[in-house]
Parts: sequence; C-alpha cells; structure tokens
Amino acid sequence: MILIKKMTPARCVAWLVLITMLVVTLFPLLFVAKTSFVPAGELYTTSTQLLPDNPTLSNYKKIFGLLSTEESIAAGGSGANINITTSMINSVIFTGIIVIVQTFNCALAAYAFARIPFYGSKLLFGAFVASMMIPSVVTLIPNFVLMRDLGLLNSMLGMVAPFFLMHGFAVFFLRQFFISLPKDIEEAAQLDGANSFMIFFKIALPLSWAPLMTVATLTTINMWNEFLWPFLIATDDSMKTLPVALQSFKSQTPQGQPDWGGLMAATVVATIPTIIMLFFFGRRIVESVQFTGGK
Amino acid sequence: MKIQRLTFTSLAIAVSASAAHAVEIKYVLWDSNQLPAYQQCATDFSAKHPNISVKITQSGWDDYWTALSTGFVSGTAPDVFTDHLAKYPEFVKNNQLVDLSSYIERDKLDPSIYTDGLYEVWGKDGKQFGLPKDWDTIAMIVNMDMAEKAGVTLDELNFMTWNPQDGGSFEQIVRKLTLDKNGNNATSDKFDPNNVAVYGYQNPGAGGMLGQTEWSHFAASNGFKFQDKPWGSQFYYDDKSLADTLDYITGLAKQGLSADFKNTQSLGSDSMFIAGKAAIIPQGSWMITYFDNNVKSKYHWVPLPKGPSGKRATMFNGLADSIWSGSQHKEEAWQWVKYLGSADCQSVVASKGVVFPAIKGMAEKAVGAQMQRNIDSSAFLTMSQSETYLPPIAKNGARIDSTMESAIQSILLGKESAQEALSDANKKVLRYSK
Amino acid sequence: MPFMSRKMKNSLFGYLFIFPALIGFLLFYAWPAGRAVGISFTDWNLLSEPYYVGLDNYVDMLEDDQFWNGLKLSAYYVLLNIPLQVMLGLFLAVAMDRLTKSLFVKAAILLPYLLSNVLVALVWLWMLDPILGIVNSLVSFFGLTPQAYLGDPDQALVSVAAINIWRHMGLCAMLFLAGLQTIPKYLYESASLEGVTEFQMFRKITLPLLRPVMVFVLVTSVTGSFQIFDTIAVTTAGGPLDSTRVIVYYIVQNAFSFYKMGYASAMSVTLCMIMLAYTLLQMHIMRASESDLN
Amino acid sequence: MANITLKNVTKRFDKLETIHSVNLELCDGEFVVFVGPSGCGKSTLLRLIAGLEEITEGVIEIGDKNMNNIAPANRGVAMVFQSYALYPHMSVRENMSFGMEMRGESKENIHTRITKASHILQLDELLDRKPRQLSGGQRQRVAIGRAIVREPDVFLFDEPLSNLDAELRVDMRIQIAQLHKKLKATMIYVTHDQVEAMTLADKIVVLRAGHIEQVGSPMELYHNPNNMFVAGFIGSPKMNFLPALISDIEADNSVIVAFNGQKILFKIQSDKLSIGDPVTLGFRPEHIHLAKQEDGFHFDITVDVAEHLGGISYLYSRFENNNMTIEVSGENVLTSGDVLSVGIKQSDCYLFDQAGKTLIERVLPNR
Repeated sequence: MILIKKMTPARCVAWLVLITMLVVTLFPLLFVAKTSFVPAGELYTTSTQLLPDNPTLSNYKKIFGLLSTEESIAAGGSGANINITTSMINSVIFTGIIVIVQTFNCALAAYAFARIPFYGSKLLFGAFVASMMIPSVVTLIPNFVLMRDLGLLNSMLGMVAPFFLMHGFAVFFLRQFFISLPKDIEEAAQLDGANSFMIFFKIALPLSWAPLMTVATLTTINMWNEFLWPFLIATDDSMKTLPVALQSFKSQTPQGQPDWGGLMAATVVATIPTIIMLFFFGRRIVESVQFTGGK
Repeated sequence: MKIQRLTFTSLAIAVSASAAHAVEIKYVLWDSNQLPAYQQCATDFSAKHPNISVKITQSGWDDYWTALSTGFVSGTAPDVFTDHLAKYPEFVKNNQLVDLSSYIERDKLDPSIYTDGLYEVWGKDGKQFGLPKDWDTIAMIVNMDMAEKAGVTLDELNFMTWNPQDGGSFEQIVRKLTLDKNGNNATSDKFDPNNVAVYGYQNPGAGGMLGQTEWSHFAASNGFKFQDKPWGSQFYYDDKSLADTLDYITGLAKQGLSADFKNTQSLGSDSMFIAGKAAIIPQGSWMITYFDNNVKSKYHWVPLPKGPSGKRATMFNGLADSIWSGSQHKEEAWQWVKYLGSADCQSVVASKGVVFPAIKGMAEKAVGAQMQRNIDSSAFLTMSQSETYLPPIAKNGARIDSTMESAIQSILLGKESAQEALSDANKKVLRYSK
Repeated sequence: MPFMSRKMKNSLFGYLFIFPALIGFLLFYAWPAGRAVGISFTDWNLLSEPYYVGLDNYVDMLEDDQFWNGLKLSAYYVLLNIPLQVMLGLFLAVAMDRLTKSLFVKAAILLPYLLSNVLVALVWLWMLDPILGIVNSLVSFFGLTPQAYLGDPDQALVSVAAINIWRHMGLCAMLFLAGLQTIPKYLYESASLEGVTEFQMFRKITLPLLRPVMVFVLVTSVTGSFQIFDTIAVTTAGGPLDSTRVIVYYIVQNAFSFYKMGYASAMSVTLCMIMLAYTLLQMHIMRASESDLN
Repeated sequence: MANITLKNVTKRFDKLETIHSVNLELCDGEFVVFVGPSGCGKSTLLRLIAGLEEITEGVIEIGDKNMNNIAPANRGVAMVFQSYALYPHMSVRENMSFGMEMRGESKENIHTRITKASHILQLDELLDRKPRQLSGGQRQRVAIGRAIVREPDVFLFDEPLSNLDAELRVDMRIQIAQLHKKLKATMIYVTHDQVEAMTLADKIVVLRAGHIEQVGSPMELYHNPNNMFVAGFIGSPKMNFLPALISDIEADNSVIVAFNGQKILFKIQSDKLSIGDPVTLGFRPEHIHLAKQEDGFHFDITVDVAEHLGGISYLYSRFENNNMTIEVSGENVLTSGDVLSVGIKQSDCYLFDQAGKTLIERVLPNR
C-alpha cells in the first residue's frame, strides 16, 4: 500500500532531501566507528579515508583495560587507568536513580501545576520554568559547597542530588501533557471518592505512559552524557561515571592531542547501551514522544 | 539496642581504619604519560613511610584546573598537586599554597641540586611555594624522509640560523621542504603557493602571553624580553623585536611556506606533522614520547635556529609540586613533596624517559634512557644550555593571556598590523598587571 | 476536613505534590541563583572573602566591549541556530509523516542526540579540520573550494551552529512528528478535496495546529542555545579572534579563568533576566498552553 | 431523603459571573431536567450540585444538609458525563468497582452490586472488556452502570446522550426513564434537547444566561410559558411569533388585540398596557388549522417549503414578512408557492407584551 503511493515530483524531491539528510546524519557516526578501528600510527594519514587500512581491535582492548599501561602508551594511548566496566555500572546506577526519581517527582509537580488550583501555583510554575534559564555556571559553586557541607562528596547521593529532585524541562513538558488529559475522567474519579493522590496514581499516571517515557528517555540520554557534576563530585576512581572516565582520553598534556582511537572506541561502547535501549523499546520510545494523549 | 550496636560498629571501623591506613595524601597531575613514573615513586615512598599512603589522580589539563579551583573553594582540594608557573601567582595571592621555606630550612634541603633557575622561579619575597620536579625546553622536530628527499642534511638542520628579514638558512631549508601539488618546492619559480601539499614549517598557533612553542624563541633570539623581572609589572609586548618576529611568521603563511593560521586550529600542527603535511614544527620536550609513538616516518629533533643575537634561545619552563594550604596533613604532604623533589624519585622519572627531571644531571640520564628506546632527544639538552628565559610571571595571568591571544590571532589572520595590535594589547596588559 | 475551604485543601495537596520538586528547586536553583545575585554585588575571586562593591560590576559590565560582543554573538548564534534547526526538524517530521513509517529512519535521525555534546564537538573538530579533515577532502572531491570552518573568524560561529543543528535536528523532528500525529487526518482530507496544495496545507493547517509543540521547542531550544558552551569550549575556545566568545563562554571564562566570580555573576544575572523576558514574551505571543484542537 | 435546595447560588469564574443567585427546590425522587441553550449555565449548575465546582455564594442542600463544604464523593451523588469519562486503562468491571474500592467496600458487596447493575444494563458479557473495545451505546451503559453501583441518592446526567446516534438516543432515553422508575432516586438531567426534556422530566428547569426562566412540569411549560423564551424553547417545531397591536382597553382590563385587520378580546390582568402598544401573538404550529376558525384569527400564508413526513407535513411558510411553520396532519399535496388560508382558535393563542412576558393564563386541559 505504502509503496504504491504515487511518486509526484514533489515527493521525489522530498525523498531526495530526506535521504541526503539521513546520509549527513549517519556519516559522522560511521566516521566514529571507523576511527575506533584505526591503529594509533595511522590516525592522521587515514583521516580522509572512509575505511581503515589496517583495522585493529587494540583501541577496544585498551578501554577494557586489556592492555597494560606501558602497552597502552606504546599503542599511542594515554595509558590512563580506564576501567570502562566499572564506570559503565556507575553510569547505569547514576542515570537510573535520576531518571526514575526525577521523572516521578516532576510528574507529581507537573500534575499539581496542571490540575490543582493551589495558592501560588502560577508563580511557582513560572519559577520552575525559569530555572531552566539559570546558566549552570551560576549554580555550580554554591551547589558544590552545599554537597561538601552535607558530606556528600564522593557519594552517589551527592552525584544525583542536583538532578533527581526536579528539572524544569520535565515539569514543563509533563504539565503540557497533563493539561491535555480529559478533565472529566479525573472528575469521575473525584466523584468516585478518590483524592488527588489516588487520582494521580490510579488515573493520571497510567494514562501518561507515553509522555513519561519521553521525559525518561530524554533524561536518560542527558544524564548518561552528564560530565561536569559527576566529575567534580566523584573523584574516586570507583565512583566515576562513563563520561568522566572517557575524559582521560582527552587532552592529557596542555597541548596534547586526544587519544582519538581510544576516544572513538569508548564512544562506540558508551553509545551502545543507549542504542540498545532505542532498539529494545524501539517503537515505544520513538513514538512515545507525544504531546497529547487520551484521545 | 540497635543504636548502641551501630555506634559500636562504627567505632570499631574507625579504630581499625586509623590503625591500618594511617594518613592518605591525595596527589594530582595532568600528564598521563607521567603517571606510571609517579605511581612507582608513590609505591617506593610508601615502602619508606608505612604510615603514609599516596593516592594519585590524573585528569586532563582543562579539567585539572577546574577541579582544583572548585577544590580550593570547597575545601576539598588535594594535599599536593603539580603546579604550573602560569597558574601559581593567583594561588599565592589568595594564600592557597603552603610556604615551604621553613620545612626546607628544617630539613636542610639544598636547592642548588636543581638545575639553575628552576628553584628560584617558585619563590617570592623569601617564601617558597613549590619544589621543582622537571623542566622543559623547545626544539624542532623534522621529518627526515622529507629532508633527505629535498637534499637537506642533518648537519644543516642542526645549525640553522634565522633572522626576521630573509629568514636565514632556516627559511632556505623550509623552502626546500615545501612542496606544491605538482612536486615543485618553494625555491622553484613554478611553485604554486595556493596548492601546497607539504608545508616546510608550521607555526602551531598564537600562543597567548607565552608563545612558548610559537614565537617566543624566535623573538628572544631577536632581542625580545617579556617583562622587567618575574612578578614585575612592566611588559614589553609592544617591542619591535616581537612585531618583526610575528610579521615574519605571518609572512611564511602568505608565501605558502606554512599553512594559514585559520587552517591549523582544529587538529593543529602536531597532527599535520604526523600526517606528513608539515616537514618541520617546533615542540616542547614533554611531547617526545607522544611523537615517538605516533610518527611513522623517520624523524629527528633538532635545536632551534640561532637568531640575530647570534644565539639560540628557548623558554625554560619548569613544573613544581605545591602543597595546598588547606591540607589537613601538611607534614605528611611535605614528606611526599620532599620525596618527589629528591634524587630517589627523580631518577625513577628519568629512567622512564618521559620528561627531564629538575635535579642536575638527571636530564642526561633521561636522554640516555630515551637513547635506549632509539629516541635522540639531545637537542633539548642543547637548548637548555643555550640562552634560556623564563615564562613571564604576573598576577592576572589569565586575562593577560586572553588579551595577547586575541591580539596575536588578529596579526596571524592578517587583520591588523603587528606593531599596531601589539601596542594596543600591551596597554591593556600593563593595566592588568598593575 | 469540614472546616477547611476547598482552596486551602487544594493548596495542601498542591504543596504535597510539588514538595520534592520544590525542595530541589529551592536547594539547587533558587538558593544558588539568589546567591549569584548577592555575589554580583561583590568582588570575589573564589579563594578569598568577597567584599561588597555595590553596583560596580554592573557598571563595568555596561562598559565592557567583550560583554556586549558576547551578547551579540549569543543572539546571532540563536538567530542562526534556531530557525535552521526548527525548519530542518519540521521538514524531517513532515517528510517522515508523509513519506515513511520506517522505524529505522526515526532511530537514525535520533542517533546523533545519543552522543554527548563534548563527543559530538570532538568528532566534528576532527572532521572539519581544514587540512586533515574528511569534510574538506569531500569538498575538494566535488570540485568546491575547501574552507577553514572553525578556524575562520567569519565561519566559526556558523560551524558551531551547524554542529549543534546536526545533534539536535533529530530530537526536534521527533517532537514535531509527535505533534503532527495529533492533528486529525480528516483536516487534510477535507483540504485536499477543496484542491488545497500540499504547501498551503502545511501553512494553513499544519503550522497553526503545531503551535503548542512549536512553543515548547522554541522555548527549550532557544534557552538551550543561549547557554551554548561545551561545543565552543572544545572546538574554538572562544576564538578565532573572539568570533565565538558567546556570553556564557565569557561568563565561564571570567568565573574560572579570571576568578572574577562577582563579575561573572553580574553577567549571569543579566543573562537570566534577558532569557526570562524572552520566554515570557514568547509564551505571551504564542499563547503557550492553548491548542486549537481542544 | 434526597430533596435538593439551592439558595441564592452564585458562581463566578474570576470576575465573570455565570450563575446569578439561583433559587431552586427539587423534591426527593423527582426527575428534573435542566434545559437551555448552550452557555446558559445548566452544566455549571449541575457541577455545582456535584461539587466539582465550588459555589461562590449561597447554599446547596441535599437532604436538608448543607453541602457547601462537602467533598463531591461524600454528597451521595453519582454523575454520568457527556464523554462518559470511563477510565480508559481499566476494564468495565474495574471501572464500576473503582469507586467502591475507594470507599473500602467489601469484595462480596462490590461483586453483588456489579452483578446487579450489569444485569439491569445487560453488561454481563462486557465486564472484562476495556472501554475502547466498546461501542458508543455500550460505553454509555457502562457509564450509567458505574453510577448505579454507587447507589447514590442523586443521579446527575450531563448531556449523556449527545454523543449517540438518533436511534440509540431514543433507546437510551427509554432505558433511563425505566431506570428512574426502578431506582426511585432523584435524577437531574442536563440537556439542550427539548424533546428529551419533555419526555423524561417530572420537572423542567429552563435556564438562560445563568438565570432560571421557569420551573414546572412539561405540560405547564408547554401551555403556560412565562415568557417568549420559554415558549420558544419548549415545543417542536418552534412556536410562531407574530406582531400585533393593542387597539382598545376595556374597563375590566381586558384588551382588544388587532391582528391582520381582525380584533379579538383577550382577558388579561394587567393595567400596564395602553392603547397602541405592540404585543406579540404566539401560535404553535400544531394549533394552526387549514380553515378559518369560528373563534379566532385567520390569515393567508404562502408556502415556501413543504416537508411531507407521511403522517404529518410541515409547511414552512410566510405571512407578510414573518416566517410561519404549520403542522398539517394527514396526507396532502401542498407544495411550494401555494397560498393557503389558515385559522387559529383564540384559546390556542399565546400573548406576550413588549418585554416578552406572557399576558394570559391558559387553562390546562383536564384529563
């Protein structure tokens, strides 16, 4: 059926542009993948090629700690202590806690802003949205000092603290959705004797699966890639998240070049979990990005 | 019941912890190439001082300083850290560094064991803020395959001369090494400066207030001086010697002997050299290992050319280890710094051949160690014995750096004449350094 | 609770609902922001005690060319980034809506967003290298003139924008696609019966009905691109010739390189105000939460 | 006892007043219908009674108890929404049991009540389906079932049939009427459809712009509308209105109305009229005869459109510049362009003053 759609000239042009955009989108990713298989000495000589001359797995061995420091340096790497497995586990915990708790908290708040007319709700909502506009450089130092005062440095709680309670974007996004939920379903529940909490848990939440997934997915991606805060809080090797661990592939010396091969291999490895997520929940996540539900 | 047990348990943990682990000193550095050497030092140190353990963390250059600043503010900075001349004045100003002079006096340390000048730059008004760990100089790395093809001998390369007017023998060599797409070199009339395949020489960049690998060596050999004295407030960036140097460097790109500044700022000159797009580039001694691992062609380190002054000149820079004034274990930290600055540790560093340790004679040992790996780094030693100068030291270094970076960029991009841009910039610099 | 008015009871519930988020907001946004306002009236280098200087920082700011230059560059960047990103995203969304249901296409355009800012910037830094990069070798292959991209003061900001468009275009498209799917198909059917062209349909039906999504995308992506930092830090560090020293980069530089926290705070507070004003204006103009479909 | 009393009930949204000091008494067990054009406040009034909206001023009592501060769930009311408002993620059974679970009813109790309700509404087969698997009529029945299981004192219906097609609507109307007989609960039913109002109601409340225009039984409203609005709203097709004049006033306040050159005496109790005042005559389409009547008005009309429905025909016609609708029973061959002479009895006439208030009290036909 879809294939028989008539190919008008406009459609052809649209297809052409779409394919071009796909190529532009995917090409750099292929480049990343290619570079991850290039041995150190050939990085710059093959930088304008589409395929490596002598593909190697040494970059991957390096990031999984299968090469000794000396071997790694000899292979053009940084020799930094990378244990991508530990940091991957840390990243999963870090991201997991934030995504679950933050999404839940934000859903609660967003629901209240959408549905419960309470004193100061407009003002507070405005403030929540405005929080998106505070440049993070402003909050960095005070937040860090706060974590120190609370004794949360080098702890998972300290790492998730600024993120897991609330996020302006998530509240804003979910409120837009809750507003569009049919109001009479909630009123029916109200007549059925459900209080606001029960309406939220038994009615609003189950009906909001799609936007919740959207927020959760976006948060997952952002937190999976979050660098600065975990970097500052988790100085201990055993606490490092993936982006923090990856950082050691970047500039080791003031003028030094990144360890491109290691960096690209690590990028591939770091992206795999998110890609798996995309494929596992595939249709659901991609299609969960929704603005109105219920209808 | 429950509370009691809890208290007891934590008490037990506390007791056993203090018994087993004693004091842990946190130490940070940014160069991962050096990590194995210092890890070795830490192991040796703990063997000698069983009550002190050292925990080393490495993070990249940019993140290193961010983390350190945040650490100072929040009181979580490491006890000991690798310090840089460009950064330490600000720390001194804000009392973040421990004055080591009383420890040095008490333990009767002899500063003269360090290569001349290295110890002094870390002191001010009788106080001492760091113990030297290594030094670095600048040399030039040459692609010898290209040199041979162009008929340039190693001897010629080792004894280059330079001046800002005609470029001396340096420019002649660069011309021979510069090839266009058709294989003509820049001495030929058929040379096409718009289609260059290999650049004879590549200037790394603008270089900010130091010009460490970029222009300071040319300028210094042309009579340039950064400032009146370390910590001095008088700067001479508007001097003609620098303007002429920068005009000369800009001119190289105009003739097609170097790539345009704007084309070299992403991956940089090092990558161009490795990729065979540049035949000669200047670089510092800390990059010896990097190039050896990455350059696949035949290469050689040669000393910088002699300038109009008749001498070679190089920036002589040194790192030191400093103790943070907020450290809870200053005595133990001092023990570690002392060890880092001792022959015991520095000979370990020398044997790894990654950098040149600060103690006299150790550099030769490092060169020897590199020789064993078939790396000839003697050019850097040669340079250290030439005319050397220290990097400028000033408060507000970051702002001066930013100002100079912009000014020199505009010269290299051909947006402003060198003399004009430098005069303007120097006025600002003088304001900041007051 | 018979003696509690409905409004009070609602308020009780309301605050219970927002309690965790409110704590997060107060602790990690409001308090630091308040502190920033306080700090903006002081001279503070992070390391020693701040001292009060009144409005000096704000006065300095108004006279600082770099500040105005930063603001101008940020505005320029937003103007460069947003229309293109929105248009490309919209095009992709409409194309996917009309041409294909393929999951592969959807996943593919979302892929760049899975990489972090920093990695994306590094990859493009490498590919855009004028001499060693693959982009210029492709450009030459097609007989065009190689460019300096990030190294050229006239192209650097455009290149940074392009990099970010590449990363965010897919997300933008997914949001629009979701919005498109809420528009009833019969509207298009009845329009096509009346002989309306595809382009007119897009202008008269799609665009107006996408308004809530549009507001959302505009507000979040404009505030996001006003805060552009990572990409610039990795690719150009504000250069060449200050051509990418956008306001947030300048703020960070003042805070962590020049240790002028008071001055950085004054600029941050100003930037916040500007963005806040923009958002309010935008929400007002586009009547954010209303949808013509309900 | 579930009599409902509204005293001076006022509702303001922000500054906008939508219900203006409404007073109303509804008896226990009555079937009350709120009618009015859209935007008249009938749904708002219903929601105020349900407690879904808070009243701004006044008192609402159910069973003589002040409900102003009682939560909706505790008012003993159940509501059927226009959109049905079924919980989309719950099965029919779960939809019906949700409220009882919220109240903590016992499992057996819930089960018995659901069985009973689903039996009444023939939902037994559908209990495990989700709402989206049901047809419109079935959803409607589930919505009603959900109300029934709560065993409320008062049922509230908010335009419950407006989403159904015509045939189903008639079906459901009858079912609701039967339900009322069976349950004997007080029911309040909001609609804009006057047929539903007439057929279902014990008592009709006609609303306009937040005011009650008239309260009464369907027949009262039909025969004795207080004003032209109610007269026009009740009855189908709509009442015809024609301009007339007072030509004379008798000593006993009777007036002589002049229309189409004819003068007829109407007995009214008003001393506010004076000679020459314009008045409005009202004729219901079903009261117009195709012949001159002995006692009444007669005039000629031109047929514009004739709708033949079989048993009856509607003639959409013109008299001078006024539209006239006429109902004719029996088969006929009348068609567009025909000029007819028609007549109406005086007793079938309605008379309104300039402000639209009724001037005559008509005698209700006795059974």
